[in-house]
Amino acid sequence: MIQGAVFLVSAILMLVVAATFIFVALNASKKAVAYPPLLEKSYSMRAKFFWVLSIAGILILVVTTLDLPYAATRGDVPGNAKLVDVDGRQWFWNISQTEFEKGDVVVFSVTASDVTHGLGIYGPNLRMLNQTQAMPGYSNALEVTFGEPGEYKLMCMEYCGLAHHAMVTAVTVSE
Amino acid sequence: MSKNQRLAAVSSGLLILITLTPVASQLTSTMRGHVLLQIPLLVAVGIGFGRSLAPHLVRFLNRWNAMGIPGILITIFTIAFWMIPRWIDASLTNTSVEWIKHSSLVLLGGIPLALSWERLYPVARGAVKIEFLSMLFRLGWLYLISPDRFCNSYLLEDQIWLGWGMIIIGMALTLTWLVPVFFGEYAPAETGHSSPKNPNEAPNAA
Amino acid sequence: MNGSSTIATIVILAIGLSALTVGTNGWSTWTAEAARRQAVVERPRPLPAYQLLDSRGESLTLAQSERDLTVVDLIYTQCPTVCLAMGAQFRQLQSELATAGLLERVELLSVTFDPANDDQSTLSDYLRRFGAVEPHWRAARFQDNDELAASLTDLGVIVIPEQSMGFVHNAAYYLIENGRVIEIFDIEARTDLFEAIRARLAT
Amino acid sequence: MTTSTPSPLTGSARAGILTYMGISALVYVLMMSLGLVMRLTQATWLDLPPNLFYEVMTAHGAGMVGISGLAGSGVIWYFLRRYVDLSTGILWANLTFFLTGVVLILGGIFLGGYAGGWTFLFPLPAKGLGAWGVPGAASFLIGLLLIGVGFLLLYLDFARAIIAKYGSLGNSLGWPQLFGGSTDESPPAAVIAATMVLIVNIAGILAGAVVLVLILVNLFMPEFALDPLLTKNLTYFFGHVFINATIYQAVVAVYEILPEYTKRPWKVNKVFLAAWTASTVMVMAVYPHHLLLDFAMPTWALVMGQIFSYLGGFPILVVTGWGALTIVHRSGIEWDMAARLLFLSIFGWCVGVVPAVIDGTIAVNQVMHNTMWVPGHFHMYLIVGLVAMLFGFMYYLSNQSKRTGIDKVAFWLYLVAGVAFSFGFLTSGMNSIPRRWAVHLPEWVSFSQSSSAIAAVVALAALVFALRFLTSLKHARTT
Repeated sequence: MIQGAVFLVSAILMLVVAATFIFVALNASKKAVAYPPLLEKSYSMRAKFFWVLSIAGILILVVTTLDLPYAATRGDVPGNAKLVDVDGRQWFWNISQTEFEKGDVVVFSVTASDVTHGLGIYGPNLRMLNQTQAMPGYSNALEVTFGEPGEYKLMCMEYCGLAHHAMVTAVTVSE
Repeated sequence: MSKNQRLAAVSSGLLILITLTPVASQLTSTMRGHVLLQIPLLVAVGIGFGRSLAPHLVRFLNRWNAMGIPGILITIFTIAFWMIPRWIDASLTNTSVEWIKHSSLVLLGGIPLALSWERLYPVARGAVKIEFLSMLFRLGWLYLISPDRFCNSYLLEDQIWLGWGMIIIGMALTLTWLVPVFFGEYAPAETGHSSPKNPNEAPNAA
Repeated sequence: MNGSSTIATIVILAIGLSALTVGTNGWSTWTAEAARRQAVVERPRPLPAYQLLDSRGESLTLAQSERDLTVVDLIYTQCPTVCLAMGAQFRQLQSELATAGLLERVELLSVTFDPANDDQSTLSDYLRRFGAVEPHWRAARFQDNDELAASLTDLGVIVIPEQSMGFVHNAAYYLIENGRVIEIFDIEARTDLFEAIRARLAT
Repeated sequence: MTTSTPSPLTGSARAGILTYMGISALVYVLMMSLGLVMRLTQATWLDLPPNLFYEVMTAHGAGMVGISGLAGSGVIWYFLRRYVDLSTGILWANLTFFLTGVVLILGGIFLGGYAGGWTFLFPLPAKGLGAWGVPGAASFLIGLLLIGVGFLLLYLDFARAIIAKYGSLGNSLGWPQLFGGSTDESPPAAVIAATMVLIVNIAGILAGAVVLVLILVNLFMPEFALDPLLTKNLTYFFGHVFINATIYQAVVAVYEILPEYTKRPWKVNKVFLAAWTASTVMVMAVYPHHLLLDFAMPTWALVMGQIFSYLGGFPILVVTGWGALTIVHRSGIEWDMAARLLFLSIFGWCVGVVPAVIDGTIAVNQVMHNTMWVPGHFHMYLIVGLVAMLFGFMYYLSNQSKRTGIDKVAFWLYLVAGVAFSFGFLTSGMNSIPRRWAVHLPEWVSFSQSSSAIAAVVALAALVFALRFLTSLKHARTT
């Protein structure tokens, strides 16, 4: 599950930052050493740090942008996909189809009629599978594969007024 | 002919050209010509007159124009008034409104601007510039999205032209004003509040 | 800031804000079109007794009508855009009035401002095209071009000749009572117009 | 040219800075309490109706962003005046506009019922559906406009003063040293930071002024239908720049105070100059990372959003974070309250960047954005970063930096609870809990319950900091 991995990676990186700060904090009030040699050493370490960060950044950037979620919106819809219209309104969803079968590839064509909403699709385990913005005058195509049977919730992810939190509906996926 | 007289003569010539000759109807035949050329030219004529006023008159007016604030307010109100579509339309169908427009843009738009700009505190000058830019962007955007014609005398297509014109002029002005701020080399001031005279703050800039 | 400049600033602010307030009728009227409509509501405008000729050759004037109310729209029959919409709206209005039993009391009048092209038979075609029920809905033309021009100016209508589209004009419905324009409606505001007619005839 | 010549901080300038910081301290505690109220509601321990919850949410957001702007500008004004000749009148004018704006905003929210969020996402302000009408929304938007006018005057005064001394903004960003091979001494860090901030904030305020007025026009004349996506671009440009600039102002306190404590200079070298020039561009270019879910945006703009999100981390981590670590390491620094909080703040900034950069990755954004992950990132960055920085500056300013027992306790509570509170959001985000929901699903309530308890500790610690500052104003520095 991507959320768990994201959390883990973040936590590790944050721990690395924390460890560095704790190390320096513990050593800070020790007897002062001369600054220029320390600075020189620090600068050379920083140069290495910079390169590590740059190369890692570029690699991650390339890998993560190889597959962007915008293809369906640009017209590249998989041939077997079921097309479903979703229209967000204060405060409910209009969906053209609510019954699906396991393994269905669904492309939601998402728009809104009044204000900006956000459509988040949640799996039976209440984890988000995918989301997009629902905006008046625009249509975003959101591709989701229903891998397992159960109830999938559609929730509003963009604040849209007083019943924003009640803007929840469900579709069912059968075996 | 002194410099002042020359300036006054040039301004008078320009005024005659844009109000009394066939150029006048040419300028107002389109909305873009009306708003982006005729109105600024009338203000420019006023700036020309304002800069050629006799020194003793300027001294007298300055007593009523501390830090240029009253003067710039007159200019702002005058220009704001002539941005109201209703009165742009009226100046085309009603000759007396037309003459009021011409004279007020020269006398209340341009002249106070010339007399006040240099006297404004630099912060106020900057604020006027920023507000002027945002006015161009706001009006330009409104003209582009308006479902109706603002002026009965002009076509919707013309209005869209004007919208783009305002936005492009706004961007060009932004760049024009930014370049000297970033790359200019103003003599550093020796002390205190004697702010240096900046080339980007010439009175005709607004 | 010295005293005289402070006074000047206050006076300028007062005059400037007043000018903007008055110039927009209290921040409400930004366009000439809005001003024209508001002025009519405040001061109903009498119409001169110019002679018009309708599609059947009968003469009439805007100043006089046998009916309680007259609704006028200005058209030209070759219009590709807005007049088509107005024609369709007029047809709707006609059927709404008929349903409400008010058609006998209201005259619908389409007046052309293009008499060069719109003669009697063209106007008949126009009425037929939109399913006009005569004599409730009539179409007419000015006989005198100067009178047409004067009327347009009087009503605040500005017609701009335009190459591809023929003419562009500020289209609207004029509600006339006793020879005076009492209200002007946007062409999208048919429902408002109908409600206004019903309210007037109810009293 | 760059020597520090601290003119004494006296009279109305001193009163001005103390007022800025005093108001900020109070408002932070107040806004934290509003945050606590929201968490308690989500925890079902407080029975707040949704309309009130969303009003509180709007006030919390607008209040935090606004007061961070005010406090940040107070910090940078205090240090910038050591190098250039600032106008005290403008300092007060900004405060006047600010407070007037606050009155209108609070009136719009709590009298007018406006609960459209501080981001006033078009066309929501016009569509309250009975909860609020035109007056509430208009009052809120006009309040924001007034606050923008005040800040505009302040930043124009920065520009005036800096240009008067350095000749141009290029010079005050150190471009001759960076690009032109000039060997003159670079401008001091405070001047460089002030230049960056005035550039991005004037641009942001210009965008905000355009979009706010047009939303107002739309409120009164709905026939002017703005394009929601274009409006969103401008709104996020304005909002992102403004909230980001707060910490770029406050960080000057770190640049100025840590060298004083460690007796080591914070060198302005080419890397430092390059980092700040790059930040100037990136802070303005990075906002599309708020729009990664707007598939209708051009793909290149969205990919640029991810690229700039990544790049944006560099100057902070490589220059400011690394610099702070270096200057403090083995310096024999005395860990008084100011030093502690400032050091903590740099940690908070660096650590808050991590979840932000990760959310800026399109693939992650798909499942993490608009969940609690996002408030997780910015609460880390604001509580442990910015607000710690500001309280550190307040301890320094009030000359009460020697720590007492209660200070010590408050510091550790603030640190631990601040980090834990932010992690509460991050774990909620991992569990896909949406942000900005007045009522949570039963499965989610336990997260809010633990967070509520922790939030109370954060607010309590901040209250100690605030009271310590407010009760010692008369001892405040005069330089």
